[in-house]
Amino acid sequence: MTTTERAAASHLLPSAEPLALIAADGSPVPDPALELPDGEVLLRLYRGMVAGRRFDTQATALTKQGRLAVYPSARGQEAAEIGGILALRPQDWLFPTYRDSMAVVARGVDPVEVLTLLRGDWHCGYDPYRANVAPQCTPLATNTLHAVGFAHAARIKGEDSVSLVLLGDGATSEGDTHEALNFAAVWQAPVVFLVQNNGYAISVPLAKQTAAPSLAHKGIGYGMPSVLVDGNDAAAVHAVVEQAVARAAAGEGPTLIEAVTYRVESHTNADDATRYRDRAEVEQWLARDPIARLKQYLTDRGLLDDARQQEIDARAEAEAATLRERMNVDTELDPAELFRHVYAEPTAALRQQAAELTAELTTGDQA
Amino acid sequence: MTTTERAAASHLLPSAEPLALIAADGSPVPDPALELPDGEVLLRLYRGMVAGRRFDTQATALTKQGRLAVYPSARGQEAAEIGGILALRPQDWLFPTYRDSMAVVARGVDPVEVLTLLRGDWHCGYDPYRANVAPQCTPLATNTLHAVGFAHAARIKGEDSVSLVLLGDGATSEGDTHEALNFAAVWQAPVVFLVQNNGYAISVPLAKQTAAPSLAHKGIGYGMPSVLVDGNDAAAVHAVVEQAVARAAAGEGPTLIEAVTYRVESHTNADDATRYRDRAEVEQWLARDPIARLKQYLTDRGLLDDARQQEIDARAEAEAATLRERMNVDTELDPAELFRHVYAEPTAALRQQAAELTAELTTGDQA
Amino acid sequence: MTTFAEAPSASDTLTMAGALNRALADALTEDERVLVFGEDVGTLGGVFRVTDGLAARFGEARVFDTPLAEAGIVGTAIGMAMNGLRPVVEMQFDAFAYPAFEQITSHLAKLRNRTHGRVELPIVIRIPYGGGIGGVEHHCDSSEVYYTHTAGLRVVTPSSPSDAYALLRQAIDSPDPVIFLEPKRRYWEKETARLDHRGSTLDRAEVRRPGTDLTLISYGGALGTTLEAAAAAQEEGYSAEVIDLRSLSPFDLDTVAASVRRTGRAVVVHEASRFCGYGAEVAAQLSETCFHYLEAPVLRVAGFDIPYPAPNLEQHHLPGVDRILDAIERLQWDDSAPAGGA
Amino acid sequence: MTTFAEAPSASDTLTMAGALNRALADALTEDERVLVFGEDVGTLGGVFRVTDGLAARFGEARVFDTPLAEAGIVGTAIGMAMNGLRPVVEMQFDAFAYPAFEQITSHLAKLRNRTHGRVELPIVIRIPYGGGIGGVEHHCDSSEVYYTHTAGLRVVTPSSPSDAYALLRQAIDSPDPVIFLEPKRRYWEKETARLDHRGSTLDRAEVRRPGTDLTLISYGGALGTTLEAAAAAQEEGYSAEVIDLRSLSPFDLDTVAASVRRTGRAVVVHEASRFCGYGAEVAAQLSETCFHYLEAPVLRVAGFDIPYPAPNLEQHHLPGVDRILDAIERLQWDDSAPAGGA
Ligand SMILES: Cc1ncc(C[n+]2csc(CCOP(=O)(O)OP(=O)(O)O)c2C)c(N)n1
Ligand SMILES: Cc1ncc(C[n+]2csc(CCOP(=O)(O)OP(=O)(O)O)c2C)c(N)n1
Ligand SMILES: [Mg+2]
Ligand SMILES: [Mg+2]
Repeated sequence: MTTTERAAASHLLPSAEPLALIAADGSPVPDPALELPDGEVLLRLYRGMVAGRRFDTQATALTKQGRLAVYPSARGQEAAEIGGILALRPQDWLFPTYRDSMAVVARGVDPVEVLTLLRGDWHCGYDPYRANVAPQCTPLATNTLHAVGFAHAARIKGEDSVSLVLLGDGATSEGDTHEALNFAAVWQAPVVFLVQNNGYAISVPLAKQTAAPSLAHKGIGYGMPSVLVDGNDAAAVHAVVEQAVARAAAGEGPTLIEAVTYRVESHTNADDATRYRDRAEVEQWLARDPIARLKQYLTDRGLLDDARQQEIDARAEAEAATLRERMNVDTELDPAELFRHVYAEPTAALRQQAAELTAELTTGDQA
Repeated sequence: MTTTERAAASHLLPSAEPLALIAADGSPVPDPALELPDGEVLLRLYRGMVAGRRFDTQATALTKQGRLAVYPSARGQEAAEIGGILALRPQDWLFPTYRDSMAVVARGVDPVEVLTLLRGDWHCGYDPYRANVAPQCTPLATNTLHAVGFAHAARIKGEDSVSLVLLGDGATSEGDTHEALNFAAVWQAPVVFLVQNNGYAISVPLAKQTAAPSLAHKGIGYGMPSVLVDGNDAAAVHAVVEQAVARAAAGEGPTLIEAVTYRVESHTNADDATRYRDRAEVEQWLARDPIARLKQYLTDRGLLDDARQQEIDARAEAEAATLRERMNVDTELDPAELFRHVYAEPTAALRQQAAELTAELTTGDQA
Repeated sequence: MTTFAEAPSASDTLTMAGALNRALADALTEDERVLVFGEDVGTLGGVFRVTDGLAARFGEARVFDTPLAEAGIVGTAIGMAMNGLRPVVEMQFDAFAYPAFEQITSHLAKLRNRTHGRVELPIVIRIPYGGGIGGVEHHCDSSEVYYTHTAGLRVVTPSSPSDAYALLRQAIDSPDPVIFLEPKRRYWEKETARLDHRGSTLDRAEVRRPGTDLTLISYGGALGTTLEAAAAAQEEGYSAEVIDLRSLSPFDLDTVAASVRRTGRAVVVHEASRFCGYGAEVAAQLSETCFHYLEAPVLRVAGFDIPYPAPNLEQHHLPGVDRILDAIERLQWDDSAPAGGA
Repeated sequence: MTTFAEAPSASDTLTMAGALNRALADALTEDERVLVFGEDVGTLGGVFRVTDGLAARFGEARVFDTPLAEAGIVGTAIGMAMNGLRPVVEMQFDAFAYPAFEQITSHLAKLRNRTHGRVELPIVIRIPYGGGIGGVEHHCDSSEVYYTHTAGLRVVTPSSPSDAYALLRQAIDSPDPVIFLEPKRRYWEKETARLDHRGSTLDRAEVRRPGTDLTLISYGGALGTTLEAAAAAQEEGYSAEVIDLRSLSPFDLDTVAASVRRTGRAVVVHEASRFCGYGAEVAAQLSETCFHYLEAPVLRVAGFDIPYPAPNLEQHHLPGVDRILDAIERLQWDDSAPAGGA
């Protein structure tokens, strides 16, 4: 086999090192094929990440106060969470996982509605059609197929809409991810796969998850271009996702993106990460903080000053305060809801069961 | 990204064109990395393919005589079917599909036992532990995982045994294939995946199955070396599988091999391939016949003369005649068997159901 | 997007496969949102020819082959339905729907409920099911209970060409996801079929033969056998009412209980294994709601509790006329002899 | 390969999670063929800590984390068992076993039968199941019927630490594949547990409380609630016998029917949805085999026919003591008042 032959398909391969536009120390990294987002976008990214982290901290605090049953933090992943979302156009769709509450909020969904699931009041608390966000998905990798189907339908209907699906490094091992990548490539569906490789699937490190040079190397096996990007560089994530969305919208098919990042907290508040990883590893990644990095860059260029920073912090703080307050209000749940949405019309059996429950609750009240 | 960086992982990529050692016209093709099997092996391959095809023709004839319920022919795939099997050592294991009866027979299993399934007498008719052959597998791709588990167990037990699993181009789309490739690579299990890409999954052509440059390009996404081989060149298939088995046995992990071949017949005798493909396409592939190719090579080199050919044909013919005769003998089935192997010991309910059936059959006899 | 074409109301001599094909064609004609896809359903027209000619007639964008992956088929159908389409997908055989089990139970069945009714999934999953055609292993499962036990799914199964047409049209029109089980051993039986779905409903059982002494309850592939058994029972003096459930979920208790209260005796007949089979639910509900009307326990005639057997043994597994007649004999007639009693 | 270590027979104050951990440790000690693997079962020790410490004690070759793929876990376990090992694998939660459904139904359940008994698959699939722990969606399914309806599988579920130990040891020793359902809401209840599995059997129900007026039949997570209900019923004058099924497949009809023939009344209690739930089979078998002994229909107290609800609504779904007492009241006592009757 000649080098030329091998090269034939190698445009589908990712770079060996993750693409970055801003280095960990805040200095710019020129890239021939990738344009640095303009100052306004960078500021939106920064604002989004600060608000995202504040939301995340607040949610974690709410678990301690018993106001949330459980919360999977995305701290440290803000560049991937926000960078991807802000690259979407209004008509595009997001297919998030349980970890991506921050992204869903950034997409414009009411945070209280977002937290309905983790608060335990219902499953999906928001209307997916309002901000074009599918329900947050717990069964791993299953959302990748929904995204592909949704995107393919958009194409059939002649609508200009791209689907962005989020998944974790662990989820790439599931059969559904494989089927989704394959369907997407065969159909040339307008879908973008954004893998947040945060190093762990609960306690299982990447090395036990795959032996591949990178997760992005999976793309070529589907005939899909793939990109390896520094997942702590919001500018790079944004640029890469924007390019992929543009490709998809232009009918050029799907893209697989791996964003290399790190889950700074435990898997959820119920998990204890010290059981399976060293503090030293966490420290290393804290030094690569996505917010500090972009802050440095913006400050160096005079795009961010103290006043602006204060305004950004204050707004994030105010949002968090509102969230806290609203989450402290007890919701009233109607048990009859249990039976209302199983089918378009409740069946006879469900009507009877609903009546039984009502009777039970009425008797209970009297007792 | 530099070319050097890209090259870092590219040793895992297959060649752009399928490897071949003997061209379609029977002339040798030198390959720097692959050794042509010696004359004795080539003759064994030839003999095996002739016998395999004769078996295949006989099985198809048996469907017409109502002696087999159904038969999926492997005609045209003899180089892949036989080339792979003859590269195995006695202690290795084979994990075949419904299409690979020919390979199972070549591995030494009694052909009548092999055809038990397709004759409708029972499911797997042979003892898997006698010739180290797992039951032929119908649910697509599920056998890939069994092969990986089996191979990993061999390693845990410290046994020198490699598993070879056969699957089709269609089966590569199933989630199980993905999970198997991934588990194998992470565990560095001694397993070889041999994909027989025969162009179709029933009626669905490869182009609707994948957009990849080749199926072998999937390997790199698991960190697994992969090989693209001419599936109509028994010498090349043998050499490639032998190399992969040696690698696996040496603890160097799994290999993904794609053998490009063609399903000359319909999917099974119940299918009608004229509904979805042109005769012209079939003709093209008939001209690349794997048996004619090796015959030409052997004859040109004086390794095969008329006498030897007659002996080979006569033996294949005799085997087919024996098979025909034995398949014409009606088997006697014991309905009580239905209940015997569901659990190690039949449950009380099964004992009762067996008794009911016996009573029914006894009454029926008296009526 | 819906096109309001003329409603078809032909009558024709048709097989069930033919009736299903007509139902798909009519649905594709009347509603642009309807799509048909799966393995080999395009150019080939399906391994049972149920989608024969549809790709040519409606184009590759609406009737097409997918890569070979069942979770992929159901999972992408869910995405398409979220985006306003109405996919009708095929699982090639019963046991080959199992790779899609997670998508079916965790998403298809639950998404409406999870979203408080905001996301609707009007998807039909067609599954040729059951035995009796000499199929080899994994091609003959009666998998209905896996679906009927899953809240949020509708599960229906026709027993005749006319009903196949009506049920499939209604399934496609339904706002709920429907598991559409096609009894493959009835695919080729002919009937002068009325192709009309307006008069019928998706979730009612139907009395296929009136009777007074006992009620036989069945569905799908076993219904024909049950009707034969009823005819044979008549010869022996038992007047058997035969009910075709059609809808397995929801279960039409009203129709069935009304009959059993009249007859006082009931036998449920199905191919699926008995243990935790569908008949258990029917028996449990009838025992509970008709307790004081029952002259004998509700009996079940079902497949044995074994993996589906190889072709040459399947006749022993499938409930046949004799086994149904035996069950009828066991309905404790001694105390209250029927009309022409035993 | 088996090492014959001393059999453990300690008694200790233990949780069910602790008892299961001990069972795994003892099995790993006694039989070198035993392996434990799954998602997060290695270093972390499982999300419920059932495998805590095992990787450190027995080494990464025998207790290890896999890539995140359930079909992969079960499928490779099948291959390992074919090669003479005895895998004990974990599905992290009930609904996350669904991706493995094809491997379970089409291979795990059938391979012995398919090969005429030549291939044995002594595999245990541990599945933490059911609700009551405030888990969010997909973490609370009671999926037992999907397995009990599948011939070839054994399905068991313990209700106490002692029984968890005994059942798991027996499951690991069994030559058949066993679906081992762990009622996660009972994981942390303590008991002075006897760790011994010699006296017990894998497939027998046990009477947990003797009684004379009626029989309550339950298993797994609902058993504790059922015992509470029996105690409360006693106050109201009903003497309820409580049977813990332990083995759901096979079903120990003998033990249950013997009780019901004595008491004449029965209620089945489980968390799973009622429709085609396990209780249907129990009710159907009791109605058939105890017809002339029954003073009232066999009643079912079960989860509603809905997807498992969100945490803050689950108390309405789960059968509680009151709902069981209500069912007892409905057992038609008027004609034959019980001892201290209603
Ligand atoms: C099908 C399935 N199996 C198992 C789980 C349990 N589970 C929840 S999160 C998780 C780890 C996921 O890791 P990854 O995909 O890397 O995402 P991350 O949590 O790191 O964002 C597991 C095993 C699940 N939700 N779904
Ligand atoms: C899980 C599953 N889905 C569907 C089928 C039905 N089926 C049998 S063979 C086949 C095509 C397989 O194509 P390929 O893998 O290329 O193998 P080939 O038949 O060409 O050898 C299909 C769809 C099956 N056996 N298993
Ligand atoms: Mg992760
Ligand atoms: Mg093929």
